[in-house]
Amino acid sequence: MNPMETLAAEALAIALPILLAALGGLFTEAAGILNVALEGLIVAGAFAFAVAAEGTGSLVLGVAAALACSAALALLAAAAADRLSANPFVAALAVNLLVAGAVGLASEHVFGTKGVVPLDGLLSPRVELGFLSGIPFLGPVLFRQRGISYLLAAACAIAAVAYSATPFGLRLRALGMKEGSLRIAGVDPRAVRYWAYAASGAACALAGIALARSIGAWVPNIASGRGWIALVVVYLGRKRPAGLLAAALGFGLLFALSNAAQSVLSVPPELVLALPYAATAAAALSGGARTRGRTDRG
Amino acid sequence: MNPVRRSWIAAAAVLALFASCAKGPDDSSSRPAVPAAFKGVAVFVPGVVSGSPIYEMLAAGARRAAESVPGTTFRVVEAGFNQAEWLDKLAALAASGEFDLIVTSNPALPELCAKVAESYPAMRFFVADAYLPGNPAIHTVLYNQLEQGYIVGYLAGLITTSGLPGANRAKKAGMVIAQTYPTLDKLIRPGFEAGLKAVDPGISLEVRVVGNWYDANRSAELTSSLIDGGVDVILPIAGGAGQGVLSASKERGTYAVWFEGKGYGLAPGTILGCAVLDQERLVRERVGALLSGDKSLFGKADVVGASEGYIGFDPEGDAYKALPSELRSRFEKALTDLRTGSPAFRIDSL
Amino acid sequence: MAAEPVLEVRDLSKTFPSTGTVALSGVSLSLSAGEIHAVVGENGAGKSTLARILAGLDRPDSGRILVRGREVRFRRPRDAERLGIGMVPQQSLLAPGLSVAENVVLGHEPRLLGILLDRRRAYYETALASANFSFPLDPGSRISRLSPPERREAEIVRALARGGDVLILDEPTSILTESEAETLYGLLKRLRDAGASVILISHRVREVLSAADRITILRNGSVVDTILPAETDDCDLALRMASSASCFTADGPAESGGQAVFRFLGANFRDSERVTLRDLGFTVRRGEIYGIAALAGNGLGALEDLACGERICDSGAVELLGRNLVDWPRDELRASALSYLPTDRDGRGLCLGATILENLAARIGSPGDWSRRGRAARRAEAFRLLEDAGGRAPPDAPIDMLSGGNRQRVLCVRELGTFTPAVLAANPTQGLDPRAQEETWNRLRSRAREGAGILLLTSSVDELFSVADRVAVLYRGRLTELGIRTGSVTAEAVTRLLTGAAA
Amino acid sequence: MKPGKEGRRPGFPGSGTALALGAALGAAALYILAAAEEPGAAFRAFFLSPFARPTVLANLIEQAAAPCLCALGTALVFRSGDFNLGGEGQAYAGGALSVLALLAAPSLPGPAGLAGGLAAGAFAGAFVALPSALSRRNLGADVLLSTFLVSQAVVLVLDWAIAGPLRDPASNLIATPVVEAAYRLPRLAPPSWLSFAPVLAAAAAVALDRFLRSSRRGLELTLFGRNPDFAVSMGFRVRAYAFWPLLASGALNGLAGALLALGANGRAVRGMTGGIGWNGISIALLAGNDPRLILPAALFFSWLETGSRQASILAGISVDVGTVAKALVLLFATARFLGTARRKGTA
Repeated sequence: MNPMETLAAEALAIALPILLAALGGLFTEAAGILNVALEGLIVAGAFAFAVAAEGTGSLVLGVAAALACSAALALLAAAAADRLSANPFVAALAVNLLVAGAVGLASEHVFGTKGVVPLDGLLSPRVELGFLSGIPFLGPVLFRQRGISYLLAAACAIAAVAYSATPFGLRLRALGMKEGSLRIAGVDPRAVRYWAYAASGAACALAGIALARSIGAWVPNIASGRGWIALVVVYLGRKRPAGLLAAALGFGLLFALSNAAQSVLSVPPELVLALPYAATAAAALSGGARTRGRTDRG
Repeated sequence: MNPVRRSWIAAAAVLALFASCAKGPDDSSSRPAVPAAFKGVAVFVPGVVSGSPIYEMLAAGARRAAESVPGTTFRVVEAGFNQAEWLDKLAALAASGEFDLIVTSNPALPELCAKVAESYPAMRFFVADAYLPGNPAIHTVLYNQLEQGYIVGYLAGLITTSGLPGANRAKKAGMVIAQTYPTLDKLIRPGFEAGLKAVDPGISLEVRVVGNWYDANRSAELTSSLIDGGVDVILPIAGGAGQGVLSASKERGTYAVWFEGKGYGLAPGTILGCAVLDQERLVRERVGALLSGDKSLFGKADVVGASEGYIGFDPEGDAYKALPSELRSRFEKALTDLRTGSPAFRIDSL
Repeated sequence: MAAEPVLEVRDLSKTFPSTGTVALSGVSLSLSAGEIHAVVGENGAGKSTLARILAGLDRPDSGRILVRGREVRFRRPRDAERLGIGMVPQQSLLAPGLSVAENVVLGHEPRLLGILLDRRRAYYETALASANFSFPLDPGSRISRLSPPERREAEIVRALARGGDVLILDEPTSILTESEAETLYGLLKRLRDAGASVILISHRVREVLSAADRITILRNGSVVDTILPAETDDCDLALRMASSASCFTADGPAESGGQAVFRFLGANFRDSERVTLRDLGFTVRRGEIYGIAALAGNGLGALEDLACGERICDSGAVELLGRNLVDWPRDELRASALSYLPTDRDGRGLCLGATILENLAARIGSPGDWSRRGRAARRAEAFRLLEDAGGRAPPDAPIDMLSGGNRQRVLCVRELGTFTPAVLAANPTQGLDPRAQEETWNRLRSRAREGAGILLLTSSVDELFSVADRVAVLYRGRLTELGIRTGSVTAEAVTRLLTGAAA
Repeated sequence: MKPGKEGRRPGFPGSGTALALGAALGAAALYILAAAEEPGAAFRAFFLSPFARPTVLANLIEQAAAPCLCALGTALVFRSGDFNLGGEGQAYAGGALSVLALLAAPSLPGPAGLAGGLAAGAFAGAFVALPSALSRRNLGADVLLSTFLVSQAVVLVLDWAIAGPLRDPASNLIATPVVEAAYRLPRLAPPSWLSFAPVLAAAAAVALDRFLRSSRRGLELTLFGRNPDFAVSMGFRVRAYAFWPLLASGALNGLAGALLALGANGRAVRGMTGGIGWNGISIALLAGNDPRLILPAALFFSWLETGSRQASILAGISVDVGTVAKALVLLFATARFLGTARRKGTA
C-alpha cells in the first residue's frame, strides 16, 4: 500500500463510526430535536457490549445488550422531555453526565477496575475481500478494512436507507417539517419521536461497539469526543445522508492527515481537534444556523 | 407564601441541624507540629488504581507498611485523571483530619504537597516517582528512569535489528505517548534513545503524541502509521490509550516493549519485555520507616535505580523466553552492566 | 335531490368548555352525492367547528352523524377517512420539504419488501388520484416549489387519495388570489363531475354563488336556511349571513379637520401569506375613529402590521403624526405616540407567563430606575390602572389565569389608560362578552373625544358601525372608502363589499 | 426548544426541583446502601461530614462561588430567551487570561493586581461570548449551537496553549507559571481556601435579582425572553436584549474562571474548569433561573460534590456517585410533573 492508499483507508476507518453516530443524530434532528447525548450513548453502548460480550462470551448477546442499553438511555431522555416536560436538550446533556458517572461505578463492580479491560478475541480482524482488494487504489482503500468496518458501512447504509427510503424515515422527516401533516394522516407524532430517539441510541451503540472492537478492549472514555464531532457532522451535512457522508469523510481525512503529519511537522492534536468546531462555529455564526430568525427586526 | 423565602428558611434549618450534629472544631493544624508516629495513612492516587500497575504497587506497598503498625487508619483515595482537581482533593484529604501521612506517586505531586503543607503544617508526605529536596514536610524518591528507559531501549534496539518474524530491515523504533511531560522528556525518552543507540547508533526513534490518556482508537491509528513507516517495536506511554498500541501491534505482527509493570499478559506474543519498577518494595520500606518514627527522611530527595534493585526487568514472560538465546544473552549482559554502573546515568536535578 | 344523502348531520351541538362559547347549536345538514354544498357564515358562525367535527378532529357534545344512512361516531381523523371523508384544513398541513406523492401517502405508505417505501407506487397512486380528478399535478415535485393553488390540489388529492369521495374544504381560497380561486373552483367542479361530494366552507358570497349547488347559511352556530343559488343573489346572501341585519343610520359627526395621525400614501405590500395590499391611501385625523372592515384573508393583518410599524411597505409610505413610521425610534413611538391593541392579543399584546402587573408595567416607568422606590412606584401605577378598570384579579397572578375577556381588559387598561395621540385597535372586541365590548368601545370613543386619532381594524360590521366615524372596507387587498358613517352608508353596503358581493 | 417560550407550563411549580433533588439524593443513598461496607459510616460521610469540620464547610462554601457565578450568567441569558452553553470555554478563557495578564503586568499593589486579573478574566469570557452575541443580534443565529461550538474550540486551543507555549517549564503539572502571591485571592480562614469569592457571588446574585425584578430594563428583558413578538410590539430595544445578556453571561463565566485560577492554584492548570459550565447550567435550572435561589442551589451542588469526596476519603465510596447524582438533578431539573405534558418538541 502506498501512502495515499494508507491515508485514504485510515480516513475511511476513522470516518465510519462517526458517520453512524451522526446518522443516529440525524434521526432525531430530522424529527426536530438535536440529540446532544450522542457522546454518552456511544460510551454506554460500548460499555454494555463489553460487559455482556465478556460476561456471556456471546457476540450476539453483547450487541443486543449494547443496543438495548443505548436505546433505553435515549428513551429516558425522550420520556423526560415528553412525559415530564423537561427541556429535551438538557435531558440529553443529563444522559451524557449520567453515563460518565454510572459507567465508572459499574466498571468498578463488574470488571473490578475503572481502567482498560482487554476483551480477548474481540479484536475485529482485517478482512480482504477476495479479488476486490486487488483493484488499484480502491481495493486497498475500501476492501482491506477491518471486519467491523464492513459491518459499520452496512449499518450506515441501512440507516441512510431507513432515513430516506422507508415509511419510518418519511414520517420522521414529515414530523420535523410539519407535525400537523402526521396528525392529519392519522399518525401519532409522539410515537414517531420516541422511535427516533430509540433509533438514534441504537446507531450510537453500534458505533460504540465498533470502537471497542477495533482495539479489542474496553477503554474508559472510549468515544473521546467522537459523539460531539458526529453532532457537528449532522449539522454540516445539512440533514442529507450524502452530506453527512461527505462531512464524516472530511473529518476522517483531517484526522488521518494529522496522524500522518506528526512524522513531518508536529501539529498539536488539540489544534486539529479544534478545527471542526471552529469551522462549524464559523458556519453557525454566519447565520447558517438561522433556525429562529426573530430578533433581527424592530 | 413566598416560595423563595420559604426555601431560604428551610436551607437555614437544615444547615443548623447539620451543624448541631457536627463535631466541634478539632482541626489537624491545632495538633503538635511533629507527631511521634502517624495515626492515619492515606494513599492519594492521582488517577485510578485498578489497571495502573504503578498505582497498584503504590497502594499495596503502603497497605502492607500500614498493616505492620496496628491501629493505623489506612485509606486509598482515587483522585481521577484531571490534574486540575488534584490540589483540591489533596487538600480535602488533609482537611478531613483523619490522616497525617499522605503517600502518593507522580512527579507533579510534590509541588501540590508543598502547597497543602503550607496550610496544614502537621501533614507529612511521601512521594514516590518524584523529586523535591528541601521541604521539611515532604520526602521524595525519584526512580532513575533514564535507566528504565535504557533497559527497554536496549531491548527494543536488539529487536529492531534482529531477524524476528515481525522485525523488518528498517532500523526504527517508536514511542506513542499521551502527551509530553518533564519526566518523559528529560528521563524516559533520552534513556530509551540511549538504549537504542547502545545497540546500534543507526537506529532512529519516531515519537507520536495521542493528545490524551484515553483515546485508544487514535493511538491504534498512530501505531498503524508508525508501522507503515517501518517501525517494528514500540514503547507506549499513554495510559488507557496504550491499549491501542498493543492491539495495533498485535494485529500487524510487530512488537511492543512495556514500561508499566509486568504486562506480558496484556498482549501475549506482542510485548517482548517489561521494564519494572519495584514501587511496592520502595513504598513499603520507606513508609515503614516513616511509620516507625524515622523523621530524618523528611526534607530528603533520593534517587534510586538499577543498582539498588528498584529498577529492573521482568524475565518471566513466555514471549521474552521465546526470544533467540543469543539476543537474550546480549540483553542480559547489558542489564548486568547497567546494575554495575555501566553506563552510568546521573540525575542532578529534575 | 332524490339520492340518499352521502353525509348527514342532525342536531349537532358543541360548546367549548374553556371559554363557554357555543360554537354549534342544533345544526342539521345533508350532503348529496355529487354536489358542492357550501356552508357560509361570518367569522365565528361555527363553520370551522362543523368542519372539524366532520373530519373527526373534534367531537360534538350531542347530535348524530350519518354516513350513507348509517350512524357513525368519529374518534380520530382515521375513522372519518375510512368512511371516505377527507379534509383540507384552512392552514396547509403539508410537509413542505417532501414531494406531493410523499405527502399523499404519508401514514399509508405503500411498501416494497415489507420495509421500504415503494416510491413508484406512491408516485403511481398519486398520479392516478390526480388524474381521476383531471388535476395536472406532478407527484414528484416538492411542496415548497408549488404555487398555492397547486398546494390546495395536493391537499385535495391527499384527502381523497384512498378512495374518499367526500371532501371538506375549510376556507380554501383564503390564501389564494382571485384568479387562483377560480382555478380551484374549476377543480372542485371537475371533482364533483367525477362523482365526489364537497362541503365548501367560505364567507365569500360571490365565489360561493358561482361554485355551489346548495348553500347552507350559518349564523351564531345555528342554521339559518339551506337554499339553492338560484333562489338568492349576492346581496341577499350577504345580508342573511350578517348577524346584525339592521341598518345603522346614526348621525355621524362631520369630518374632523384635525391634524393627520395615520397617513397611508399609496402603500403597496405583499406579505408572506400572499395577500397583496394595493395602493392604500387614506388619512386618519385627530379626534376621529376611522374604521376599516375586512373578513379574514383580505389583508387586514398585513394592514395592521404596516400601521404599527412591525413591517415596512414595499412601496409608498406610512406616516404617523407627520413623520415616516420607519423613522420613529420604536421605544419612543410606543412610549409616547402610539397605543396599540393587536389582534393577536396573546402573542403580541400580552406576555403570557408574566404576571398581570408585569404586563401592565411594560409601559410604565423610566429605564434608569433600579431602586426599590421606582419599582414600588411602578407597582402603584399598575395597581391604579387595574383598579380603574375594576379589576379584581390578584395583580401578581400570571396573566394566563385570566379569561380572554379579562386579558383584553388588562390590555385596554395598559394601552388606553394613558393618552397618546395615535391609537391602533385591531379587532379590539373579538371574543368579548357584550359588557366588555361596550366598555372597550367607550374607551375608544372617549380617547377620540380627547383628540386621539384612532385607526380601528375590524372584521365585525357591528363593531364598525358602533364606533367608527368614517368607514372603509378592505377586500382582497383593496380599500374602498365609504366616507362618513351616516344614513347613506348602510350595513348592507358594507356587508356586500366585505363578501365581494359588490365589486 | 426555546427556554422562555414555553408560556403556560403545566404541572405544579417547583415539582421538577423536588423531583430532581429527590432523585439525586435517593440515587446516592441507594448506591451507598448497596455498595458500602458500612452503610452507616458512608451515610454519615456523604451527608453529614461536610458540615462536621469548619475547614471542610468553608471549602464547601468557597467551592460554590464560581459555579454560582456561572449559573447567574446562565440564568440571565435564559431570561432573555436563550441558552448559553459556552460556559466551559468562557470560564477557561477567563482563567487563562487573568493569569496571563498578571504574569505580564508590572508589579502592582496586590488588591489592584487581583482586581485587574479578575477584570481580565471577565473580559476574556465576554470576548469568547462576543461572536455568538453579535450573530444572535444581527443574524438571528442559534445561540445554543454557536456558544457550544465556540466554547469547544476555545477549550481545545487553550488545552494546547497551556501544554505548549504558556507552560511553566519548571513544573511537572501541565500548567502556566504561578502568579505572584499578592495577586491571589486572600484566604480568610486558612487552612481552608475560603476567600471573598462567595461574597462576590452573593453580591452578583443580589445585583442580578435587583436588576431583573426592580429595574425597568430587567422587566423588559424578562418580557423579551418570554415573548419576543410582544417585546417588538412594545417597542423594547430588542437588539440590545439579544446582545448584552449573552455578553454579560460570558463575563460572569470568565470571572468564575478567574476566581478558580487565582484561588488555590494561582495558575491556569490544563482542564481547570472541570465541567463548571455544565454545573452552572444545572444549578441555574435547579434554581428555576431565580437569582435568589441560585446561591442555595450552588451550595447544594457543592455539598453533593463535597459529600461524594468525603465519602471517598472516609468510607471508600466512589466519587462517581456524585456525578450520577448531578446527572439526575440535570435530568429532572427542568421537569414539571403531575400535569398533562404539552409542549412543542423542537430542540
